[in-house]
Amino acid sequence: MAAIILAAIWGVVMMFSGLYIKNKAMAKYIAVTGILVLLLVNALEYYNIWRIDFDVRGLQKFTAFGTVFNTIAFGATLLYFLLNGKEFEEVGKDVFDYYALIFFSLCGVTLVSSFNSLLMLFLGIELISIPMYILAGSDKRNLKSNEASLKYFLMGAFSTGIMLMGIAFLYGATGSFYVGAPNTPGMEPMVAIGMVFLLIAIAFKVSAAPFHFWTPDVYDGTPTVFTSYMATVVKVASFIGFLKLFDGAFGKSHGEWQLLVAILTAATLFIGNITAVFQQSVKRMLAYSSIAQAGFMLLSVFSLNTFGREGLIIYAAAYSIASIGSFAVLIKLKDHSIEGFNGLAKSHPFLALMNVVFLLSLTGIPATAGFFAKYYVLMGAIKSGQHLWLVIFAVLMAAVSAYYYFRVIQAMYFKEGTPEVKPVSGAYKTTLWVAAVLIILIGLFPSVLTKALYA
Amino acid sequence: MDPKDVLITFPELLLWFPLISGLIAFTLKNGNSAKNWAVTSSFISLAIAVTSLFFMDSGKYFNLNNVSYYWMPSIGSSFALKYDGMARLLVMLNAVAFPLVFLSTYKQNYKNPNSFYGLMLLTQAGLAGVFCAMDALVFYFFWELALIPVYFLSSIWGGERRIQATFKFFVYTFAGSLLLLVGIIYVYLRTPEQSFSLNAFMQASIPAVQGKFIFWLFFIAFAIKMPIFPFHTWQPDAYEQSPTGVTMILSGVMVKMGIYAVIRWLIPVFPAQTAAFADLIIWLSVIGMLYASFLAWQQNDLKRLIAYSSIAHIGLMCAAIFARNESGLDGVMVQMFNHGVNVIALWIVVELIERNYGTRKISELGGLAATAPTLTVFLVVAALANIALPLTNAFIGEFLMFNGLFEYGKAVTAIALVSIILAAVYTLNMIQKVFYGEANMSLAGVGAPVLGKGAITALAVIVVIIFAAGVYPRPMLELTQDSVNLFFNKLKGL
Amino acid sequence: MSITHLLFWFLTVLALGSALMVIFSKNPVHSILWLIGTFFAISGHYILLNAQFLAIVNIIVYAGAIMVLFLFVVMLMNLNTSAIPVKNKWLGFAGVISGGCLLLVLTAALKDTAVMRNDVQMNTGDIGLIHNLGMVLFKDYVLPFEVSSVLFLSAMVGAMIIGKKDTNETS
Amino acid sequence: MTIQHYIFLAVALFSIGVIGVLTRRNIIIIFMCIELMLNAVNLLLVAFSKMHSLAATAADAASKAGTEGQIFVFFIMVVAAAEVSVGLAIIVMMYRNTHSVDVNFLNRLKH
Amino acid sequence: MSNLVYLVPLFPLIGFLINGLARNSLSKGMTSVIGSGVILASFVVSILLFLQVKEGNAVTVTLFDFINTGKLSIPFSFQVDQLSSIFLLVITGVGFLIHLYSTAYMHEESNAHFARYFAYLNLFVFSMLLLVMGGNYLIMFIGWEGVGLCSYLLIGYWFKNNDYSNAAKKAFIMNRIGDFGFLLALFWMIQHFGSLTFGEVFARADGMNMNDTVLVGITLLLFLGATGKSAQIPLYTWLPDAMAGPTPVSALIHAATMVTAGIYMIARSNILYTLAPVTQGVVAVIGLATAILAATIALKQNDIKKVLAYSTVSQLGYMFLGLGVGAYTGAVFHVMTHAFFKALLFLGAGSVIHAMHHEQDIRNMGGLKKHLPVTHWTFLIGCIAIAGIPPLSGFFSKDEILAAAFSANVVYWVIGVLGAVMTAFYMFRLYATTFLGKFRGTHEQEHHLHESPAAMTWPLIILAVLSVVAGFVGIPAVLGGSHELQQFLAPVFAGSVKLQEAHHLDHATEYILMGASVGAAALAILYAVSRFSKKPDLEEASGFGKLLQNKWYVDELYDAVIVKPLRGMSAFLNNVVEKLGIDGAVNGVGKLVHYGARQLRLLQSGQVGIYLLMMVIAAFVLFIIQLFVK
Repeated sequence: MAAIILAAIWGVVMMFSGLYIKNKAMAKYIAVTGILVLLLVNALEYYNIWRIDFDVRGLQKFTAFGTVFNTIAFGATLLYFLLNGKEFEEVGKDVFDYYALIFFSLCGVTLVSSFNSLLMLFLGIELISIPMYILAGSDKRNLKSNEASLKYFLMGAFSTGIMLMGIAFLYGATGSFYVGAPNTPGMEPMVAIGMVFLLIAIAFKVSAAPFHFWTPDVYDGTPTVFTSYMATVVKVASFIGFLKLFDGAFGKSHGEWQLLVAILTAATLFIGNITAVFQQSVKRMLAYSSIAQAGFMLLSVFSLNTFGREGLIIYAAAYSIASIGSFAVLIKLKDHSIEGFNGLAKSHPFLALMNVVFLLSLTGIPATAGFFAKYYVLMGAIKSGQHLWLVIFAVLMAAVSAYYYFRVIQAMYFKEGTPEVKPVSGAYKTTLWVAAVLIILIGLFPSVLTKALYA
Repeated sequence: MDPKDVLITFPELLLWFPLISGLIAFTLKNGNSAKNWAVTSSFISLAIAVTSLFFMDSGKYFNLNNVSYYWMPSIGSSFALKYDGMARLLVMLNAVAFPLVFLSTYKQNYKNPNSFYGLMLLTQAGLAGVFCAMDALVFYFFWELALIPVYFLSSIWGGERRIQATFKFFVYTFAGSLLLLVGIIYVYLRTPEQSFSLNAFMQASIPAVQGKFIFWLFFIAFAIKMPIFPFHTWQPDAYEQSPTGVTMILSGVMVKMGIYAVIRWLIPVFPAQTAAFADLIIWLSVIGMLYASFLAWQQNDLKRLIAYSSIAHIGLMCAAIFARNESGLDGVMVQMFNHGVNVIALWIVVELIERNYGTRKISELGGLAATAPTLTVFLVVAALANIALPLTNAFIGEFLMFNGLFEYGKAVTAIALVSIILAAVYTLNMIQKVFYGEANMSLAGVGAPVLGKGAITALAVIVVIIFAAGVYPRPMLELTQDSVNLFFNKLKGL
Repeated sequence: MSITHLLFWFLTVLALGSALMVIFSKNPVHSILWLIGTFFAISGHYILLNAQFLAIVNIIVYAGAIMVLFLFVVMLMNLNTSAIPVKNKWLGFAGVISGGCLLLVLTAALKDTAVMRNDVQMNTGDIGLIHNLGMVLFKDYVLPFEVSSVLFLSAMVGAMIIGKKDTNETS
Repeated sequence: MTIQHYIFLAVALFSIGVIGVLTRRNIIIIFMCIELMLNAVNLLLVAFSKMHSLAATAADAASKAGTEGQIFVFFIMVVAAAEVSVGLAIIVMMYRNTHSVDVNFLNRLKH
Repeated sequence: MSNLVYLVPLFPLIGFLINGLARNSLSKGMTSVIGSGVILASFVVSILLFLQVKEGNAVTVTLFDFINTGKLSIPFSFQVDQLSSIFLLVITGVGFLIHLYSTAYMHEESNAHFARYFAYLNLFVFSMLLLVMGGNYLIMFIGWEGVGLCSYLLIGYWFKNNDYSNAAKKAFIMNRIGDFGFLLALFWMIQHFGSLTFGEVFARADGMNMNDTVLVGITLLLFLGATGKSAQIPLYTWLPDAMAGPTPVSALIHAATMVTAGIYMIARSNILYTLAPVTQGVVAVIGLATAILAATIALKQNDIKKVLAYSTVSQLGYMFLGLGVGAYTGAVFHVMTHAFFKALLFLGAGSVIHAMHHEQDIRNMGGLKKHLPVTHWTFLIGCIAIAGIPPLSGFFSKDEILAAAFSANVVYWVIGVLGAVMTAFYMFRLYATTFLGKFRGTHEQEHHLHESPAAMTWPLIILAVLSVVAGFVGIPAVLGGSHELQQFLAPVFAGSVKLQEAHHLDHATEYILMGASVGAAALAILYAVSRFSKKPDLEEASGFGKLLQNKWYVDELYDAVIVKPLRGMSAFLNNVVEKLGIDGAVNGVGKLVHYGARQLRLLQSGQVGIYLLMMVIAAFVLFIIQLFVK
């Protein structure tokens, strides 16, 4: 609860400090403070030391799961701020407002991680999305940015409509907006319709094929600094919402809709991985790879069991950290095409090495967090016992993913070239290093995360 | 010694030591110091491995050879290493191989050597982990980890087509191991008390139909690693393109991972399915043997020739394993070690030839016997060991393996035996074209062959091993007896 | 055929008809006007359902504020001349088909389920009255209410960021 | 009236909205069609709320069941308003840069 | 005496190690002393052993457990009994003489190569000793492969010459084909008898009934091995090419010892063969066919060593005939005598070649009688011996085999005698063309002609003496002798003798047979000498002669039927199956992914309208699946 309130408040704080503080560089520090505060209150809440509580009429339900996820989201955002402070200033002059928007969206994230009513889910997702529409278009003179924001907005609004239709039908069937309401073994047509509408809407938010079309264009057009946030925190938040919704609302009728999710998963994995193979721009490649990763996260919804849930948490952490790191390296390069990375290992061995860690994690090589992320969701999927073909397909696609991630590694290590790299500060390097260490740590002892869920 | 006061066990030592010294090697900026560091470290590992041979009695020194502590209790995975006969044998191979490699390539000056030697030592650690792991998850962990350094080694220091070749190698094996991962999870979920330990896996209740399917998930992963026909095509390219030092490890030690895995993780876990598919796999392997031998006959690049010949040998090992009788398995055990050593000798000679004469093309070489008699002697010995001449170490293995295969089936053995004729054909062809005949004067370094002391020592050591193990194989046979017995007890359902 | 029924059918025809006109009229301005018509029809339905509060809000917010905003933008870009034709034939066609299919599927799925027979409380019942709604809104739904304020805030900030001219862009 | 009348009406309006979104190229009109979809949803929600309240009041006259439906409609309107403000801002920005409101005018980002 | 046994192979091994490792530092003198000395030493030990055995105490010495896994236990053991002791004597004795001879013959070689030569030679003797002393089939096989290796090394001794190394390769590969059979036989024995130790195998085989499939199979496979090692049809073609090696090597390996390994092996396993008459038939026929085929070819060869080589093949054929008809003693007897006179002939030829400066074509010789007296006389003795003229050794051994052949099947005898006649003919054609008539070589050759040094002539003389007297150890009863050899070997063949029905020829028949063969041979000799001493056929052969001169084109046949197709196949596998098929498939997957990527990204058209349309269609499909399909 405290996190929700503070996130909103800090958004306002950022706005106003924007009025009085002229030094843009300050924004970063204020924002970082904010995140630290958020992390703090979150921790306090997690350990039941101090929490704000008032009767929300059961609209929200605060669980360890949600809190742990919040921690991950805030942590990722912290890394993100620390790594990209400079780039914020390069996008435009409303630096403080950008931060404010991100805090508002964080508020949405916290809502989504703990909603117990479809109303809150709806508001939360809107609160996440609307700032993103704007950030996508924040580079106003750049037509690509315009296009990204327009596409994102149009399709986003459309999907909102679809989601609302779904909610309406669920309401019609159950007479209540509480998540648990439609959770019954069978599935009468009206609930089914509502479920499918919701599925479509959320599939859109998490960019699951065939509702993924916006993703590459938007990620590509958006200023890279914001793509990094969109592709990570926002996406995993939507996933948490997805999981919580389908767990809470349709858990008992799992068998009824598992096939649909299986189809979405397969399609997502296929399109994401295969299309990524051919991309020349690393930014766009990462966009497709985020679709591919979404495919794996979908497995957790598909399996809807303990392993799935733990898996999603680990995946959220692994994927967010690795992607943010990888984007942070990318953003330092002038040329975003794969050739841009040629010879990075020679000119900037540290950046290259860190990037390798992140890419290996995204590929899912053992001793990196990505391995256990994939490992858990696969375990969940196999445990659910249905559609084993999906699992096989998934791992084959993972093999394909090695292809495009390693193209970057090859460029950095085995190709000759002199990449133009913006100057990197010591703080930046340290943060990058911390991120890499986190990846390795989770990769060796994933239990730290999974255990936290049951404290 | 009293079980209580065990500070660290052998398997851990053999695993962590190279890992740490590898990491240290990265930090050494001065090239030579990195090189010497690596050599020293590899010799220390060897010393440890040798020492461990004196603490074999599993009853007395149990705590020295077994270790297990919780890693992820939530999913029942513990960091369990066991140092039984087979593990000893292969860890020994691993420990012997690296000093040999470092010595023989001592003259070779790699660009930024600290990373080269660092990665090499990491590979050694990974391999040690694979050979000792008693927990499926740990096993898979190292199985993958051993791959990554090799990928970088080959791609950075390899030949001109290195990037494609090693990348093919990487993706191919990576796909295989992912299938393995699925298999492991599947079995894990059907173990009695949800554990990854080998014993739990052996007790897993696997339904017949899915079992067949899962069996193949495991087998394909291992088959790619070994590799056996028709999953072998990554190998010649990878061997050809990797720097010879790495190729030695690849073919000397790494391919043993596949065979080892089949013996430890596949057959004991899937006895029924193994029985069902043994025929198919054995025929596959035998076809592979002949196929590879015929291809070896055609090769013009020494490295590719050796690559194909080792495919043929691996095929025999695989067939012998699936014959599932004691003679065969004993043969495989000794052969795993001996083939590793012999093939390393061959690579060393190739390395020397390439360094002295600047080519590996058989057609461009010739008459080396006149200019480089010592080299010739070594190669001839290695080659004869390679075609399993009696009193060389390889003979023991092949004899036992063929014998085991014969127990399984006469016809298949007869066909498989044809390969020893073919082996003679391509090996002697190679010897003749490269060493006999008039010296080819167009060669760069003709008449001035430079054999480093390191290389000579390495080769001499190998030659000693070849004959020692060939004349008196019993110690090796006894070393692995416990693993063999365990294997058959499991098959007999004891 | 009570008066309620007559009104219902009248409003329904009105709503659907003007909705169709929205998408088929060439001129944007006309579309807007037709949309307003639709909104009025829907508000009528609200009244019929005795949800006066929503009826009013619908008129004020939608027909009043939002649509005027649209109209304003259109005028600003003076698109009142029917600028853009419908997009290429088969695409429009495909659009109609798939939209229609969606309609069909839904109706087909729903048409003979028990729920459909349930009656709807017409022009009675006080839940739709502002007094009741207000109580609930500020008692039970404080959190969403506040959240929506945050939502507005972010939307406002966004509109400012996007909308206002950059100083550097004039130079 | 029975609920099905409203359901069919709402679904019909919704579909018309969808068709509009799919067939028109003028961004503003597409946007309007989306609003139309939202209104369809609103109507449906109100209808449902009245349906439930009828069912509830039958049992207990004082029951306030169904209120939440109309509350939800209220929030939908709020969100819609917010979206409109952002959306129009984006459209204006685009128009400023391209002097077009053709949805297909911008397709630099592809493949 | 058991402590002596291991010395026999040990000495040559030591010699090999010293000569091999220190080859760059040793002088020729040292090398010769060590090389020959070690052989002499083991010869002495062999004599001691022989005497012990003669006392009647044969021994088996186990050094250590070689292979010991579960059921299978194979000791590293030596067995010295009557049979092996005879072979020991022949190997070490003749071996020593040839080493001695080589010290002079190879003197032009450089130090290192000289040492290498002796190293190989010692290694060969070592392996050959393992072969005959092995207490079980595996040890025998070790020696078996070892001698093959040495013959490979020695044939290719002058490795610079590609034809030579080709010959060496051919020899090794053909031997490998034989080993293929040998190994299979071993596995079969292990499976069926559970052991490879001679004693146990024979004991268990004894009980089995005649022509048991297992026995036939095993014996045939063993015989396949023998055909490889002892140059029988179909694997004989390597032996003539093997003449590429230095002549003493031909004498030792390709005449006296190694090629008789096959005979030793079968004689050793005589029980098995006696129990498998089917195989015996095969052995006899193959042997006979080889004898006659080789003889015909020898008729037209002009290379002095080739003639001897084919005669060796043909003589080996006789030995197999002997084994085939169950005359094991006869076969062994012939091995012994043949070792003497064929070694003698080769060494003589070597001396001639030495004198003629590596000229081997007899058409360029002639009239060497007066230049090389010692060589001439010893060579003549050798010829008479091989031609089977009494009382020289060849007569007794060959006659014993022929007699046995006659009692087995008259046809065998007839063909056998025919072969004998041919043998007499081509040997004396060789003799006459080389030593009689007038010299036909170049002038400086004639100028340099000289008798070889003592180190070469002495071995000749000793061997000549032996070829004369060796026969007397086996004088058959009909000639009033009491076949000592037979009695000596009796224990080894006892089992077989017990099983064979004792066929006995009356003396009259025996006399007739002897007379017939000897007479025919004598006539052939007279004709050959009278014809070729005057005008040797120098012109190229034609017609049938050409066919013979080209060895019935067997090599060409093999090349066309076996080698070429295999090469073709492997090329096909390499270029088509591997590159296009398997690897193509693997790369194909990669290509497919690439293609798919290129197509799929076109889906991303960049037009919102199309995106939305696709979304709606997808939604429609999902609804269908959810609501109606399931």
